[in-house]
Amino acid sequence: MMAFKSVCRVFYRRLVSSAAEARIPAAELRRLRSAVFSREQERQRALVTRTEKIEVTMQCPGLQGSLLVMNKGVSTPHSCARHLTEWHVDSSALALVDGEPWPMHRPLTQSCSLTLLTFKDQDPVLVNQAYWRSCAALLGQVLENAFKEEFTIELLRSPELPVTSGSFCCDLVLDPRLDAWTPSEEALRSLTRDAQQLIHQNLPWEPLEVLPPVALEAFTHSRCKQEEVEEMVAESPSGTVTLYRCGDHVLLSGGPLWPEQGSLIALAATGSPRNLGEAEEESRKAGGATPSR
Amino acid sequence: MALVRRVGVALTQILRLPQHCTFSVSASAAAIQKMTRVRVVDNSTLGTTYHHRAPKVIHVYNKTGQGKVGDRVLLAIKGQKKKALIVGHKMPGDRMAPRFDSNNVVLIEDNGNPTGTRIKVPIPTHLRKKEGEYSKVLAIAHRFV
Amino acid sequence: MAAWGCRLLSRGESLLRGARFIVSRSAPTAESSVIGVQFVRTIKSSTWWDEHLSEENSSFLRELIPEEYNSQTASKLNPLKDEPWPRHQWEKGSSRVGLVALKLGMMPIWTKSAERQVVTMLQVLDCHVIKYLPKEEYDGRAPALIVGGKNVSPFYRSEEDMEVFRNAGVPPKQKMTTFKVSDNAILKPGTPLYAAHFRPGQYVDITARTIGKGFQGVMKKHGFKGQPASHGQTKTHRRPGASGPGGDPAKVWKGKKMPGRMGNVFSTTHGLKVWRVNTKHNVIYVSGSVPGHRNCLVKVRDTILRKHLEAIQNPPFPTFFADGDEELPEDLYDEDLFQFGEPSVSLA
Amino acid sequence: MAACAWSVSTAMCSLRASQGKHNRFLSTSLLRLASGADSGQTPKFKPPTKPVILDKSDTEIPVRRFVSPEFIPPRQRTNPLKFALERKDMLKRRTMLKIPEFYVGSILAVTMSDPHASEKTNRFVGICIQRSGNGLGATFILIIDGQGVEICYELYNPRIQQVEVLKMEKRLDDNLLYLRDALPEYSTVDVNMKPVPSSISGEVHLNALKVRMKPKPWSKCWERPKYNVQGIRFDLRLSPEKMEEAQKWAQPWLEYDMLKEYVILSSMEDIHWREVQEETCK
Amino acid sequence: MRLSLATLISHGRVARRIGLGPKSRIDMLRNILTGLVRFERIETTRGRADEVQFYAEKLIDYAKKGDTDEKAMKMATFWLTEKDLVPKLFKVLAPRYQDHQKAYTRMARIPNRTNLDRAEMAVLEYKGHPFPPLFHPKRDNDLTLLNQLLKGYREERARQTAAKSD
Repeated sequence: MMAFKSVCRVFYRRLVSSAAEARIPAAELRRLRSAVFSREQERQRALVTRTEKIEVTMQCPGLQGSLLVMNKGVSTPHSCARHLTEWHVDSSALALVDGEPWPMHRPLTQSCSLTLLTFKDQDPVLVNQAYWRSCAALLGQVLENAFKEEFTIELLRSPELPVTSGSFCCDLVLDPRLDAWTPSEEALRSLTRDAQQLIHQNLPWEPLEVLPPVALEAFTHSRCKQEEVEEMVAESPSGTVTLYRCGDHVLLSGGPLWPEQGSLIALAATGSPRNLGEAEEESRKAGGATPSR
Repeated sequence: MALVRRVGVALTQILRLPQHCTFSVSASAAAIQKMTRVRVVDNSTLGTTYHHRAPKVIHVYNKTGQGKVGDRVLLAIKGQKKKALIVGHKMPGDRMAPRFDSNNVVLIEDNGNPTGTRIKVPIPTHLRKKEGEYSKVLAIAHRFV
Repeated sequence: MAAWGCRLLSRGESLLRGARFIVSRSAPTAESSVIGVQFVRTIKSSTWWDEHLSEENSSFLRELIPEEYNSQTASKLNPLKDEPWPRHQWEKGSSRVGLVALKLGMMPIWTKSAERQVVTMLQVLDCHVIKYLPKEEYDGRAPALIVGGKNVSPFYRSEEDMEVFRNAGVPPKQKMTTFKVSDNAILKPGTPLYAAHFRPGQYVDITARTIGKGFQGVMKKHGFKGQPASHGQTKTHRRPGASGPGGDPAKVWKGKKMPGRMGNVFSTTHGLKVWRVNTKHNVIYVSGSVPGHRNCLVKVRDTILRKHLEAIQNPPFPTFFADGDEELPEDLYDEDLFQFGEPSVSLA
Repeated sequence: MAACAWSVSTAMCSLRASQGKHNRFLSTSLLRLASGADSGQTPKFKPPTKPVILDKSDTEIPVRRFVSPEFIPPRQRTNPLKFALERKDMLKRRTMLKIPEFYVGSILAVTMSDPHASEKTNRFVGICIQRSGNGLGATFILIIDGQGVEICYELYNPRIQQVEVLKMEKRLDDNLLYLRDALPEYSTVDVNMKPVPSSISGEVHLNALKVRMKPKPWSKCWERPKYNVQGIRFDLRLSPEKMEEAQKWAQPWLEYDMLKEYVILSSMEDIHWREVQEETCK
Repeated sequence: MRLSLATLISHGRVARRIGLGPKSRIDMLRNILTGLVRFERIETTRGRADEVQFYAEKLIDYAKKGDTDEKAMKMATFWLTEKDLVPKLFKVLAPRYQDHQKAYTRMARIPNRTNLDRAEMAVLEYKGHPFPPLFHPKRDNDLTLLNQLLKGYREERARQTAAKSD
């Protein structure tokens, strides 16, 4: 489909690199962040020592008032769906816990009412937004892995664009040596290929709610990310941030993502400069992405 | 007297009418080949005088046996064997080239000179490709299409 | 003047290289991504500039040259892990890849001498290189490229097929063909191929599956003469007649032409001339008829006929790249071809 | 004075451009007028508006719309791109060669270059008996009698140098191939015929001529319902019994079989009409 | 392109051979079409329903030209064997589909016939009839992702064309 353009904005912002900041290879960085994530996940799991039961009231059409008795801190909306039917497992993209959007794989913490949202709902706006965010996150992951080891890449916070704009964005800070580099057709093709292969791997996005120090530890080597964590902490009422991990790529997200990457199909990146009214110098990657559900 | 004149007029009309087609020539799909009835279009005495048997092709001098414009044929005409040159046929040829309503030939001698002195009908211009061989035939033609 | 500029530049580059060398020597462990000012000593090793240029000009050049250098290198730089494959030059005897094209139909064209020619229009539709087979995997003698044309639905495809397409990063294709190429003509999987790969004046061979005619007798299938219509024939008019000698061999030779299924087999027509190429719609106009029905996918490649090989002079090699330097007009014509915008021909 | 002469001459030009056939007479009179203005020393106001008004009244009548039949794509499963590309070439050719509107039954004169003809061009005058083919392969056949000669012309062949319509009219049938079997007087045309003027608006003149045929055999059985020939006087050649017999081949239901219809949408015609107009106006 | 017979039929290139010949085929279709116009929903074999569907649509196309149109009247009188239906066609059905461009009929498959043979059966109906519906059509709402993306594209195209025409 011609119109769906994913946009990746590449900021040519020169990083004032301090001499103290030793450059760490990207693979090492990824491993480090993943390790912090795993450690925190282990810690949080260890906190649940005794199974407590909570009552989950289903609000889906056709399931009104059904009551599920689940385990506190262990059960996720996904496990609720597994108690229902295969259709629910396959088609649910997002959960609504007490009216709040909730990732499918995040454990429930108290008795609540649960709505499973699908792509074909009466009002799929939330799901669409989550899908668009997931696409941007995937593009970021592709871009982070695509560059050679000697170039440093910093992902920034992805701006949220409306679905009707037909494009999603992914900001990143490029190595200053790449100031004059513009992605060629071939480079865009290889990005597309990487994205398709990543989609085929069908990795889940594991959510984890952490306190700011942990997030800051994970992003020790990136000042942009640390700033971003601080911003997000200031925004969120609970004072926590949500980290997502996909493979060994750890990212921050402003909202819930879809459960798996496999549900995106056919994401393609092609270069087409388009002005959305922002003054910054940017190059864009346009592509198509359609959901499988 | 008047009756005689009227009959005469009718007769001349009848005689003039079949000038276009004195007899039924062969069907248009077929090229000129052996046993094709043809029409002699020059003013040689052999071709113009009436005979009860129409002139027929009894041989085509080329390798395919299918005569086209510019090919030589052997005619059986009035009990004689006579060479002739095809100057038009019913079979459609190339586009942008004329197609005629009858299979027209011009009687020629063995050396390529025409027997008659005038050709009554139009001649296709692409016969001029063979100008060297049949320049005398082309010289007695007075209309080209 | 130009030579002068070049010389200046080359001097500047050597200067810059020297400077960078010093940088890396002074800070070998932590290479800064910026040419860090604090590491660079002001070196006065080159005296040429001091001699011949004013101070302002030399400082200006000092600023200008890194920029130039940067733009020259960066434009050719590929920061992605996925490196582009090297492109080689055309040599005599190298064989290029071909295309998969869709047969649109036929139309007439005229040459400058107003001769009518019939051409077949072939549209190159979503044609991509799918896979590269090295020598060892193919036949041990030459490498091969698998090329696919016309995008189709990804459903109803086996997982193995999808794997191939995923590795190339292209949607699944309806038709895939293999082209034997020379070592210098290999292309990276995922490269799109365009109609401008072929140029007017050259000759191509076209392979496709012929139209199936069903079960046919020998007269239609092999052009046998049949038997006479009359003269005492009984039930024998279109039959093959004798099928072989009796007596000594007392058998029918293998390969005897018999009635059977006609058509629906692959056949190749050799040496069709390319008259015209439309680069906007990717349409190739080749002379004469091409096997296969309308809207079928055919395989087009450079001809193997020796007498037409000279016509292939310096073609786009290894293929035509849309982002290359070459700007093509919408229509490429053979020089003998009458273009419809010209006035009528007058033949002398 | 000079301005006045200029205005007269421009008016003349506009007249000449728009008036087509009748311009000769009017323009000469105007020329005389203009010369008179030159010689006469009194620069009185000349009303150049009069011919302009005439022009306006001419242009106000809607021009007859005619889309050449080869622009209509045939009913088949070919990629429309093929026809679009072909139409583009046809329009390009039409910028160089003016192909006028003509119908089967019109009398045409075609000039084509011919390497074998004297003067290297060949002019042929005849009745158009058939238009066939679509796209660049469009053909029409002219027939002339005396010695029956017909030529099948390719409309877009670069050898064609000029196509003029000597007499614009339609006949009762869309295909006049039966003129081959008709008496020669019906297909005989005067070679030195002067063009008959016809208006570019309103309906085309219909010539309801019925021809008399030569005796049978004919090239086709024209009396059969398949051909649906209107323009032959069958009563002169065939007995009522024969005509009755020909009805054995009738298939009256075919007329009502909507599956067989190929509806050429008026929108399709509109598009082609606009295409041609745009291209010729360029 | 050479198509199989099934594809040819589905593309309307050839007609099924029904009845005892071409004339018989048209007569049979006439009878079925007359029944369809009278009852607005009929049950027949699948092949016949498929053939009649085309003619039923075309007949409405003609009817929309109005009863003053000569060709339309000729077609109506030929295809409706019971002449009292001609006014119904022009006065009831044609106004009903005034806003529609095509697809005036609907065909649905039903279980095979069991009493006579195992022929495949179908229901053919004119849309907008007073009977209870055969099935409820389902359509995604316009907030789904694809619809939203297409909406965005549509608006952008509209803006582009507006900018171009200015």
